[in-house]
Amino acid sequence: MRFEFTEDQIAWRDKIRDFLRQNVTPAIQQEKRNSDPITNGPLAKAFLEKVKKKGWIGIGWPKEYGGMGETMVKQFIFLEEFRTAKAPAIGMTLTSLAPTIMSVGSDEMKKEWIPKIVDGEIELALGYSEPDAGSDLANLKTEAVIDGDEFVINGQKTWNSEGHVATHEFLACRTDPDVPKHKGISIILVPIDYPGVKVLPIHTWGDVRTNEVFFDNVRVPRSNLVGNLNEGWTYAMMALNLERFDIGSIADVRRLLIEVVDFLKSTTVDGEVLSKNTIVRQRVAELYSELEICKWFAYAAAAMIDEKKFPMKEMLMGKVMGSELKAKVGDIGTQVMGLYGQLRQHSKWVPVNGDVERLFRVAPLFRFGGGTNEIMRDIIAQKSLKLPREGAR
Amino acid sequence: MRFEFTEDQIAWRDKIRDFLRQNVTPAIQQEKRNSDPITNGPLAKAFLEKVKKKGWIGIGWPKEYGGMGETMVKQFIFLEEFRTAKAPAIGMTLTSLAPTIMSVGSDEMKKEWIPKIVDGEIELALGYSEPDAGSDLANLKTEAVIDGDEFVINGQKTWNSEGHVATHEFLACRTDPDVPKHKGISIILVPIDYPGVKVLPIHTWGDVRTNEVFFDNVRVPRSNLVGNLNEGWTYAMMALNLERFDIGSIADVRRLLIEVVDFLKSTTVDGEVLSKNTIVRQRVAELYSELEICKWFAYAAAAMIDEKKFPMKEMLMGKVMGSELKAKVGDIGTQVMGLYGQLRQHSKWVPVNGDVERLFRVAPLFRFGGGTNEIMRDIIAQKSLKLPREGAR
Amino acid sequence: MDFNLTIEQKMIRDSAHKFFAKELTKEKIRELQENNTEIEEGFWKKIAELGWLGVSSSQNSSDEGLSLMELAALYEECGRSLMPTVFYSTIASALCIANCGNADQKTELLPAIADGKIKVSMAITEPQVSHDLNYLETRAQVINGKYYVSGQKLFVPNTNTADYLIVAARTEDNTSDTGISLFLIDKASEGITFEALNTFGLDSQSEVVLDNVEVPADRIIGERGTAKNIIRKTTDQTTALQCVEMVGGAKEVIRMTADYIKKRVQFGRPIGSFQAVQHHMTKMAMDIEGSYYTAYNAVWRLSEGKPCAKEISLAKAWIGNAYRETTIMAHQLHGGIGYALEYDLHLYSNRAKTTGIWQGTSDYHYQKLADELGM
Amino acid sequence: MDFNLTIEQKMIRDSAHKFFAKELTKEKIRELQENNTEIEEGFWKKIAELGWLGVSSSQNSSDEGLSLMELAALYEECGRSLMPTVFYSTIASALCIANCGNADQKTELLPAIADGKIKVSMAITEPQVSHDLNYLETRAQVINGKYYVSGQKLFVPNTNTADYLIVAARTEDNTSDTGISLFLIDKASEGITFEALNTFGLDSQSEVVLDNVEVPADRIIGERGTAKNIIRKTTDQTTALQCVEMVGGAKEVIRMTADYIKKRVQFGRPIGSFQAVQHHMTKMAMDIEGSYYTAYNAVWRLSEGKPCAKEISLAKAWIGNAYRETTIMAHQLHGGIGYALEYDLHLYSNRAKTTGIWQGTSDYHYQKLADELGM
Repeated sequence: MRFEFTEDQIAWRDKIRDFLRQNVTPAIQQEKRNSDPITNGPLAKAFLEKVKKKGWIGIGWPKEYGGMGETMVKQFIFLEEFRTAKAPAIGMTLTSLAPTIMSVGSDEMKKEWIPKIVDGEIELALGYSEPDAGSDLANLKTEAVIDGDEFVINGQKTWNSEGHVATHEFLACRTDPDVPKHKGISIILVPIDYPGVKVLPIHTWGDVRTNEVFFDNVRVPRSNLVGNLNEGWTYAMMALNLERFDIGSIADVRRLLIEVVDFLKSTTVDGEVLSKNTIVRQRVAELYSELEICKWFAYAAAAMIDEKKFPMKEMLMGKVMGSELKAKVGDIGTQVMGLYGQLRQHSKWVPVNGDVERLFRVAPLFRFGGGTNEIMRDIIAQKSLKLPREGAR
Repeated sequence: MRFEFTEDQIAWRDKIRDFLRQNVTPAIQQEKRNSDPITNGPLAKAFLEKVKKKGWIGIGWPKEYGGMGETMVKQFIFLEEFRTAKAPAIGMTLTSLAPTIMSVGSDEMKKEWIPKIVDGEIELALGYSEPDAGSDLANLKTEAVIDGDEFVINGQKTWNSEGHVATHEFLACRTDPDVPKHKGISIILVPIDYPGVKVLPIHTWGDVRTNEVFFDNVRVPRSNLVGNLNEGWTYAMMALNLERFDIGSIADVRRLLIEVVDFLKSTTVDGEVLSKNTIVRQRVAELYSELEICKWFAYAAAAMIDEKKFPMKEMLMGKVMGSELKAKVGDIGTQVMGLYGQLRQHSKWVPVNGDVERLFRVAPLFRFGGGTNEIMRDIIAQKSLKLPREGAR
Repeated sequence: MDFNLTIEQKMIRDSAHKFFAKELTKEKIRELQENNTEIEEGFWKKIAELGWLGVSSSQNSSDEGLSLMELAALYEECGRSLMPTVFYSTIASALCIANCGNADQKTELLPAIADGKIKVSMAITEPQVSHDLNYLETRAQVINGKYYVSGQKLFVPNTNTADYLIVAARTEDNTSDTGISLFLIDKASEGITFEALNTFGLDSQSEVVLDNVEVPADRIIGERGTAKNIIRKTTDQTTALQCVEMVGGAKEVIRMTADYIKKRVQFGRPIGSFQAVQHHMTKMAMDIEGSYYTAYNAVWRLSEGKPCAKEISLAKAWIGNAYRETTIMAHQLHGGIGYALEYDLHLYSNRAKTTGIWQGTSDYHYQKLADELGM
Repeated sequence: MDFNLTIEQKMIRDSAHKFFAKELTKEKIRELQENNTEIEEGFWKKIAELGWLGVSSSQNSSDEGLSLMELAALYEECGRSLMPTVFYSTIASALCIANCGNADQKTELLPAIADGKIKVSMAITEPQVSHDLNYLETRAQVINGKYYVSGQKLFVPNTNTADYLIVAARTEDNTSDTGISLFLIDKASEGITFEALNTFGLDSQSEVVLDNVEVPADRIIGERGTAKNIIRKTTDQTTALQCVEMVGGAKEVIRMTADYIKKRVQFGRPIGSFQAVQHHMTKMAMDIEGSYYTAYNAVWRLSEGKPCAKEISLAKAWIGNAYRETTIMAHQLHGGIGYALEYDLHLYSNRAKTTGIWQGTSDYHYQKLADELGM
């Protein structure tokens, strides 16, 4: 056993950390606060250009696609350092969709699309959810009908977070209505600027914009199909697993808790330094403990992937615990601040730049996003503890 | 609204309280600790004789049966005072089974049995659970077949708490195997000393003895049938509701928490009086709060019954919360005692006579007894919040 | 024991329910919150006419003001309908004056508040003072029979709409029980400046700086040096009432969520039929049902003049966590839609966060409760 | 990062698993607990032969004792199989001597313990002292080069089987860091009396009264006045190891419960298929899976000589609650059968309660953790 990084991993972490220290300015962090997390402002874009120049776009990608072919542990270190630094994030297109295309796309598709993705010329939006297909994703109804060399797409997606910034939808469509639900789904890359695509905003509590996207007889070349026809469910799950991993990372939350502690140490109310209040100390210690445990789920999962094991249990537990921790740290983190905890971002007196209260408002998303935690818990019980499935849902 | 007893109720409470102060000696309490809660020792028996002389056996019973015809609130006050005083309890025969017989039994049965029950000549054991019929009580298989003027009974009961002290079983039997499960059950009073009845002990973690009871061709007169044939399910539910009410009462636990506080106030460890430790204070305040809330559920239920409303929600919530509180007070109550909390009854140094640790060991029973809390929660959701039943269990 | 509202209380509750359904739409609330708009005069006039701005000037009053229990019935509906907080800060100020103002002040101010002609708010807390007035730094100096108040107040509600502020200031330089006084200060006085805070609940709160603000001696509420008692008494009342408000809000969240999960179908069945979902709902219902009794019990004991420190802290500790946790779980059960600004849930989540902290967090009140238990 | 046990650690774990399955049946455990029987010599001899009673006498040792990580692998199986606590108290004493005993003591005592010839236990806590030795009242007076120890010790484990006790006593009458010393006292010494306590865990604990017990000066463990350091170091080790033991016990409870609910049929289906039941199980599994990492991390950091106060307190705080809550929920999922003495569950519930308190409750460790976080 070894519960610390190897020297090589530490060197890698320090390299990233140095880079971030030099390049993540308070101005970049503030720009991020002023927008929704998906829309990158000019400072974030410039920053991500630098990241690309470092060759860090595809750390886990095979070298043939310009990646570094690195281990999952190193990818995870990279992710955690970025979060800890409150740096602009490398989008899902690069972290989970491009790898899916690399793994299942045709040679032509890879040759055509991957370089453009790397260049940032193509950005993908995750087109899964529909009004009647949330948890029950396989129930999706957006249909793609083959007409000659084209798919003709009709339907509606919702909670389409990247719809307003992406160039294409990574769209899950029904391509065979006559087979069991999971078996008639395909993934098609759909340019958002094509005729018949309409993007309408949904504004959310967490200040994040998401979208409804409508498809009205949108015609797309058949070559935009990802992998094989009717195997889209498998690909979607592949990408989703990577997303769950992502949700399980709570490095940013750990950083916030430390900032909360700093606030508590420097604030006196009713004659007592807040960090000396026994109950406050207890609450912080409890949160800290959960954050540590959650970290182990993620590290264990990463290490297992590098050992060619599939860490289902570890990833799901990390997803459930991590997502619920976000709400807890947002909630209890503001609670221990007393009256200061009811301030919102952009208020003169708000502690920790409002990042804690914002976390509370963003947190719900992670609990139902990437699969509701209720379903995650079912799966843990059934797959990891081998409890019978019958009638469970 | 009125969140306190009326003057009349207070007078009633004080009358009981006075009686208990004079008659519940430490010796009686100690005798109770030395036996399982169902077996009454000589001191308890003598005490209960006095209670009977006061006319307090059937406070809620109609006056024609020697009862006082009193309100449910007054009955509940009586129950709470007895619990608070750690007095020997009036058994289930009197509190829930006799009232069921009074309400549904034939005139002959009432005339014959009720006086004997009052005299203590007859004590009933609750014969419901079977190895394959716990939560799913309607699945019970013990059968009673009519043969002339008799029932012939075969089968097995388990978790039969009163089997070793009672004279008769209040036995739920299948009398019609060809109708839906709930509709083929009858309640029969079966003398335990009849040939073919065998009682074997099961000893439990909470020091409570319970039993397995076997019925091998036991022949019982048909007149021992309670109410109508095949309507036993309704009667069982009637008695069970009264039992749940009982479980929802946490007056004894409230008393224990106060005794815990006394211990904490008088004990210094590591230079600190335990009751001055902020976390200990927090834990106690949290428990106290839950106990208060649980109390309101019970009072509200009692008051509603007196208003001829059926307080299903209140009773179920009281049952769920009260039973879980028992485990919590036993658990956290010992936790806050530090090393003293790991002592068991009859140890020289054990706090509060070991009543707190004992509570922890007895507590599991109440959570699954009287219907598991999982099922109670289903019912609250379905009946009180009107959520759909389909596939819920 | 009697857990039923009286006919009068029910009438108030029912008329409030109807009034809010018509006059206090969610669109209006959004508009108020998003643009920091003042509540319209017409609305205020109507609630004055309904008699909701009048509080009893004494406990055994024969006047027409609302009793605490009537206020409670009203507050429950306010919570359900997300009444703008200017109502609460106005009632708090009225209670404060009714509790301890002198006869002139009561005669002058209470009818004016009741008629909707003036609004008053309370400015007590400071950057370093939430509960313990011994640490108060705002000072009032007396020169030639006039007071001059200087200091910094934080988290002062509804200064934008208030005509007067009741300001706590130190009149003795020690921590005696008689060192602090309350001043009724005209908002237009020279030397007062305001800076709005951006709050989680999107309610109106401000920083208030007082720089040598001149106040006539007869503007001391009650007697000089009695602020601690007055504030304690008023805070007891407003805390207990706030608990009922929170119960009302939480009940509405449960109703909203139950409605949604009955209709939302996934995997071919309403998600409300899943056992895990039902158990979440049962927890929410139990928490709030329990809160209901403890909250009304606190108000009832206050109104009966019985000891109630324990009951108020218990009620606030419990509902303080329960309301917020109910909204958190409601978000989970709603999935995406509950997260959308166009849906109403987040309005309650915001209020739950604010009220969980306002008048003391749950942890603060658990410690107060432990005090009351003699620990 | 590497979360796999080494081959050596796995070998120990596997051989322990096999050994316990054969030699430490639940019948034997019941017999030991119910009748307060001493563990049989044969069993003790076998574990001595397996090398489980030998601990490394120094960190970079080439001796044959077990390293901390090997002990951890063993402790996990001990927890699973409910190893009688005489094993833990013996290892604790051996660690104490190995940590800080002088060369003579190590040479004399460690092989004797390792060979199973003697058993030693530690007598530190007193009626008013659980963690803070500054409040210790047991005193050792020196007269003519000999020490005379008097005082009252409480919660001393396994005095019935121990040959020697390591007793903490005050050698200076102040609260300096050098005021307390450890004495190795022969149990048969004159002036010692024992009274057995009845414990929740049905393990052996006693009150020990020392009345002017004579101890030669060379029976001070390590140096005079070094007890605080020695105990701190030893407690770190035994606490971290105990966390792994608790993980082992909790895992067994989960296994036992999962087995039962797969077989138990109600309403025509295994109760393990109900969603509420599955979610209970998932909670238990997550709590214990998390405990596993934190517990091994604590031992690992200790064995690597890295700072680990934070990690030990975190591990103990977490598993301290998690093990107990797992048994409580296991009782609920088992219904009646789990409550019957004939079933094994309660044996774990007993141990969970004891270990939740032993070496500090969760709340105690959360506060220590807060210290470590600089609060």
